[in-house]
Amino acid sequence: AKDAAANELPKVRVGMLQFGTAHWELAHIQQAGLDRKHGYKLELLPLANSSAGRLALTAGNVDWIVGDWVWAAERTLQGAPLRFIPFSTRIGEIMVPTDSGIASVADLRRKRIGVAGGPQGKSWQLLNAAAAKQGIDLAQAAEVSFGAPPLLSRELEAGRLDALLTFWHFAARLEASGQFKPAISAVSISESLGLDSRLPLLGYLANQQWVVENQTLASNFASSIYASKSDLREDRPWETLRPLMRVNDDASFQALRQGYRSGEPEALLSAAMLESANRAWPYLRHEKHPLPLAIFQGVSQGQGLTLYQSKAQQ
Amino acid sequence: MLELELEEKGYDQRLLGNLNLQISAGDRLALVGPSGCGKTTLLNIIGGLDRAFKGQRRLADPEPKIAYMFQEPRLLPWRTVEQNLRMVCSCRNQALDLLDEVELLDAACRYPRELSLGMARRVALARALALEPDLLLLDEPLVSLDPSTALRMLRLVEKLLRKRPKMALVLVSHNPDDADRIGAQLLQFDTVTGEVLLPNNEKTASAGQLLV
Amino acid sequence: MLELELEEKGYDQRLLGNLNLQISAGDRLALVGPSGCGKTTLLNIIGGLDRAFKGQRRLADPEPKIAYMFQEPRLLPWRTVEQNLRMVCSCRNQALDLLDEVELLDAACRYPRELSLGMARRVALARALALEPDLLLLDEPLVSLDPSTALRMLRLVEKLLRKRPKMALVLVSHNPDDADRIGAQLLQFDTVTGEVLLPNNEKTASAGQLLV
Amino acid sequence: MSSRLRDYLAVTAGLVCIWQLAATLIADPMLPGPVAVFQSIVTEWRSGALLHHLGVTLRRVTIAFVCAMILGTLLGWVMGRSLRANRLLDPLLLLFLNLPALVVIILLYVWMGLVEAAAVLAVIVNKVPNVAATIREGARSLDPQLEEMAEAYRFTRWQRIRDLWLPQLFPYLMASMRTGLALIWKIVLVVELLGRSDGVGFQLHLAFQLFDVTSILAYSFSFIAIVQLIEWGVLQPLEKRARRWQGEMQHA
Amino acid sequence: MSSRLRDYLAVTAGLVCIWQLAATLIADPMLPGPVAVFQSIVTEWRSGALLHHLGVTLRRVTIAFVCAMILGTLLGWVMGRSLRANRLLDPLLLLFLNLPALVVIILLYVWMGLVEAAAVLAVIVNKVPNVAATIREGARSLDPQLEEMAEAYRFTRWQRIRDLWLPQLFPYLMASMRTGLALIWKIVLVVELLGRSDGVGFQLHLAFQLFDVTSILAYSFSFIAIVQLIEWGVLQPLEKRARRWQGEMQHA
Ligand SMILES: Nc1ncnc2c1ncn2[C@@H]1O[C@H](COP(=O)(O)OP(=O)(O)OP(=O)(O)O)[C@@H](O)[C@H]1O
Ligand SMILES: Nc1ncnc2c1ncn2[C@@H]1O[C@H](COP(=O)(O)OP(=O)(O)OP(=O)(O)O)[C@@H](O)[C@H]1O
Ligand SMILES: [Mg+2]
Ligand SMILES: [Mg+2]
Repeated sequence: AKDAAANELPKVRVGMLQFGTAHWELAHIQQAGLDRKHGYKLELLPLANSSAGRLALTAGNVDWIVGDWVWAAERTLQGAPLRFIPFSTRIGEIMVPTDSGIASVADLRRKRIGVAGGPQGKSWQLLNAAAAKQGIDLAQAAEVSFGAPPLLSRELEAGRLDALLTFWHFAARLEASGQFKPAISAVSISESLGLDSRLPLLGYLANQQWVVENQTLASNFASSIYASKSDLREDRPWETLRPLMRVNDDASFQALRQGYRSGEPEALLSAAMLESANRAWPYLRHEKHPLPLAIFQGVSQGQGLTLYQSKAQQ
Repeated sequence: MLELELEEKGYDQRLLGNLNLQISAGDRLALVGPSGCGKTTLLNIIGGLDRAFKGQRRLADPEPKIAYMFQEPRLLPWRTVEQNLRMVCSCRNQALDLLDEVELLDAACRYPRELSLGMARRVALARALALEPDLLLLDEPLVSLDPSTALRMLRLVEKLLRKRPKMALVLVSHNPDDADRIGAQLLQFDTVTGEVLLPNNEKTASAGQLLV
Repeated sequence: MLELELEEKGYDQRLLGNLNLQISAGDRLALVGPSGCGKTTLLNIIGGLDRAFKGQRRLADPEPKIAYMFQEPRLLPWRTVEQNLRMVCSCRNQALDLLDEVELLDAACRYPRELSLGMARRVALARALALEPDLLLLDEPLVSLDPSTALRMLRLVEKLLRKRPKMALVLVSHNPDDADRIGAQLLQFDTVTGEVLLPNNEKTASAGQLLV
Repeated sequence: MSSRLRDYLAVTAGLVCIWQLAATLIADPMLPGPVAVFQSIVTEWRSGALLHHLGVTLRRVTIAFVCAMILGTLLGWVMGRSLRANRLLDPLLLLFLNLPALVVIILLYVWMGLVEAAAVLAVIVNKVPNVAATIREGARSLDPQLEEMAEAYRFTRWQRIRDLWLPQLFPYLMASMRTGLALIWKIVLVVELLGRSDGVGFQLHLAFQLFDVTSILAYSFSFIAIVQLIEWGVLQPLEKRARRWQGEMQHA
Repeated sequence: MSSRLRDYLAVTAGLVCIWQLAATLIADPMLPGPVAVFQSIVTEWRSGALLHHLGVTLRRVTIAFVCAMILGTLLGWVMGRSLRANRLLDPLLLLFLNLPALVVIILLYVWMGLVEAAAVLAVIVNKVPNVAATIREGARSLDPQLEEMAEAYRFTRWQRIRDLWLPQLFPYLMASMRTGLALIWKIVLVVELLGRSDGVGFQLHLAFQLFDVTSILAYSFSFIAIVQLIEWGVLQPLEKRARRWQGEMQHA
């Protein structure tokens, strides 16, 4: 009878990376029955990489994916408006060997830097902007190679790179190995650009049309996400999530868990935060168009930007 | 059953021309001429394989069945001798009978690669005969055969001609005896101009009507 | 210049056997036998192309140069007549001279596809002669040619034989006159047992030594 | 056959030994030895994951292969035989031949959604031009003498196909089947990576993100083993039969 | 030639019209019209980016193509001619034929680092088995009569290669060149995507991340235009020359 009831619940389809960080909280929603509690049934579509997620959302096979608001803004400008609800504030980390002397942006000059995510990666753009403020053109001053994150981790381990800007969960694994350390904190880069370091770059993205047409469903989904986030502040649920994290040792496990928690976004996308996003926009995309702030309306229909309350705020 | 008005046929140069040829049931014709004078070309035109000529080719109604034994064996190399015949024969027995008649029953299961040239040519002859045609075109059918085998093959053709007297035959041969035996009218290619086809009417004027 | 001890050669059945053959400079040999008796097979063995037989083949030192005119033309279809000859000739003039001698100078720039069979065979003959060999193997060289062209080609071979009297020749032919003209010793294949090679010693016992 | 099998086993054993030796010497997790890979295959097999993903991929490969071979052969045939058709279709062939797989996949997924049909269609669109380009060369190289013969003896359409054309196209068909199977499976990997939630391509990419070379090799070798079976069970017997007329030496 | 050009232009114009029509009707940023794509090409050209990336990719494609054709032809030849070699190498051929491009690329990058040599080598390793599998079929289909003739007339090695073997392998070579160019360029894209910082593959991926189909098509068509030029300037004249002996109808 319970199954039958669950079957009648409206479905929300979410595309996520099989071993991505979002999978953890989504899996927790399913395991803890948070979806049923919020009146919907969560369906997960595992995807192999972020491009697949973007395709899935565009093709209409999922309702939500995890992505960054820069892409959402671009799609919106291209005429396919999206909505964004914050998922994580974590961006890339610059990792160097523990004995490395690199400690600031200026130290990166004439070094071999690996950059994951390509030249359009958010962290790379911000790093570049920070360097530019100090009068350094990193692309010229350093020897930059782009590549797939696992390959770049390998290059760093093999000593063929002096520093590596990579996604935080790759960075966490590197750090857990004990041979590498973060060199320049993301916070300091953001702050040097006058940005709020708590600005969430990653979030859940949905088509605006879907949000408008499924108003309650969308806000129920958003509520369950944040319920899940607050659950995961406890250690207990993590034990069941551990297989999804594909870690071999406790150090990595704890590093990832810690990394996840530290990335929890501010509950409220305040006006100041939007202002910060607005300021970040030219660094991330050198386009004439202003940032379409409508994406930050999240699941709400109106103008209000107060979308949810995290436990911390209550 | 076939009427050919050939105004001109040539490749770089004019090869054949000004030829009116009527083939009726029972006609026997032998084409004779030096190497490279256009005998095979004419046979191709008669057989309907070569349509790139100036002139007209008209077939009687119902269309006569034409069988053509080429100058090369042209067997399907990936099919056995028997299978090659079966492409044309109506039934297995006919194929085997014919193979027997060209003295190649032993070779029924061989591939063409495993035949001598003379054997392959005999298979090709058998294939032409198998069709039981109204018009039989033979391009040097007895070449590459020893005299006694050649004679037996000629007798085989004669036998078929006796059995089906209404069948017309056009034969290319360099051996005047062959033509004689079959009682064919010689059609000599002019070697001097190299282009005009002349009927050699001294032999038999009865069969075939040739208008130059 | 060549000594062949052939114990046995056969495919499914025994074909040739018990043959001792010595070819010395100036020998002329004509192989005669019914279709499919193994003439080409023997030529292949003599020419060194077929080594799958029981027995021995010994060459004199220095190795004699062997030219082989196959039963089919076997020209390279993607090369013109002249190019086909140039594969073997030392110089362009020799190729053109030979083409002239086989009456095909006009066809020098044609591809084999554009030749009649008789013409292609003459090119193949020219190619064999072009090599200026010590041992010349001709597999039915005059087939598919009209009598007068055939005669001229035979004269061409004779001329070469006169010019190079030390050249040995093995000829396959179904025409006893050809062998006669060249003064070749007939080597008749036994048609009854189909396997033993018998020398026909009545004609000329001088040339060649055949031990059965 | 038994000597062939022996040869095969000897070569394979040799390769495995060299591999194991290299793995032991280098001792790098990036180069797992055959034992580790084999263990991984066993684990995945036991869990049912291997069979599931392999099955899904195989289904896609099979459908795409059959469709692409048929369409490509027809297209290549028409283009090889008709000058006119070739002129009209050549720009299109070149376009699709060189259109990156990615482009086709993206466009089809976007238009049709991430459905199975889009995935298989993307593979077919990628493969057809390859088959066509190969078969076209074959169709241009047919023997005109045999063609005339078939004309003279009024071979039926079916006789021409079976006894005249297929045997002459056979080497081209074999070449495009062998390279085609390989290519299709490679494209299926990309297709699965971009829009499917199962299949070997999906698994390979997951393993890649975790840099789990052992799993990558385990899945790759499982598929290669299947291709080897197809080779033994279908392609080589076919080749042996079809090349019988050429005599012993030819069918390897 | 002029009528060919006319045909080509007509077909291309027709395609462009259909495309423009479809783009106008659908009016989706996922299907940009030819005008938008052309503008994008011009912009990228002006900025120098197009030329730079195209040049880099072309260099990789060229090196890999030449090496793969030479190695693959030799390998296929040996395997087609020698039963023994075929038995020994067949398992290896099958292995490399079906090893996913990803695996080769990853392993080479891991072992050699993200260097140019690794990228090009990865492409070569991916392509050689394809060429070999095609050429092998050609080497098995040689005319034994002509072979005997060459033997009897003691053709030199060079004569055999030039006058006997190459003309017979020609259709197979053409097939593997045409499909090979396409395949190599597709693999180069993946190679560039995973570990290079320039080239068309790298650009395509950037555009893909932004879902910028216009740029994707702009880069793709630029490359296709180059292939079309190679086709006109090299392959078709070559084919015309090499097939001249077959008469008018054959060279299309
Ligand atoms: N495709 C072609 N292109 C150009 N010329 C050709 C072509 N086919 C044949 N010829 C020429 O046409 C002439 C006649 O050829 P055909 O085959 O009809 O001669 P034929 O009388 O049968 O000779 P043979 O007795 O040698 O068989 C020859 O000179 C030949 O070179
Ligand atoms: N590869 C082969 N496999 C099996 N049998 C073969 C093979 N080659 C030839 N034979 C057989 O060997 C015999 C002799 O063939 P060969 O070509 O030597 O005959 P031939 O005397 O030259 O005949 P022809 O006068 O017809 O040219 C034939 O019966 C033929 O069927
Ligand atoms: Mg003729
Ligand atoms: Mg013979």
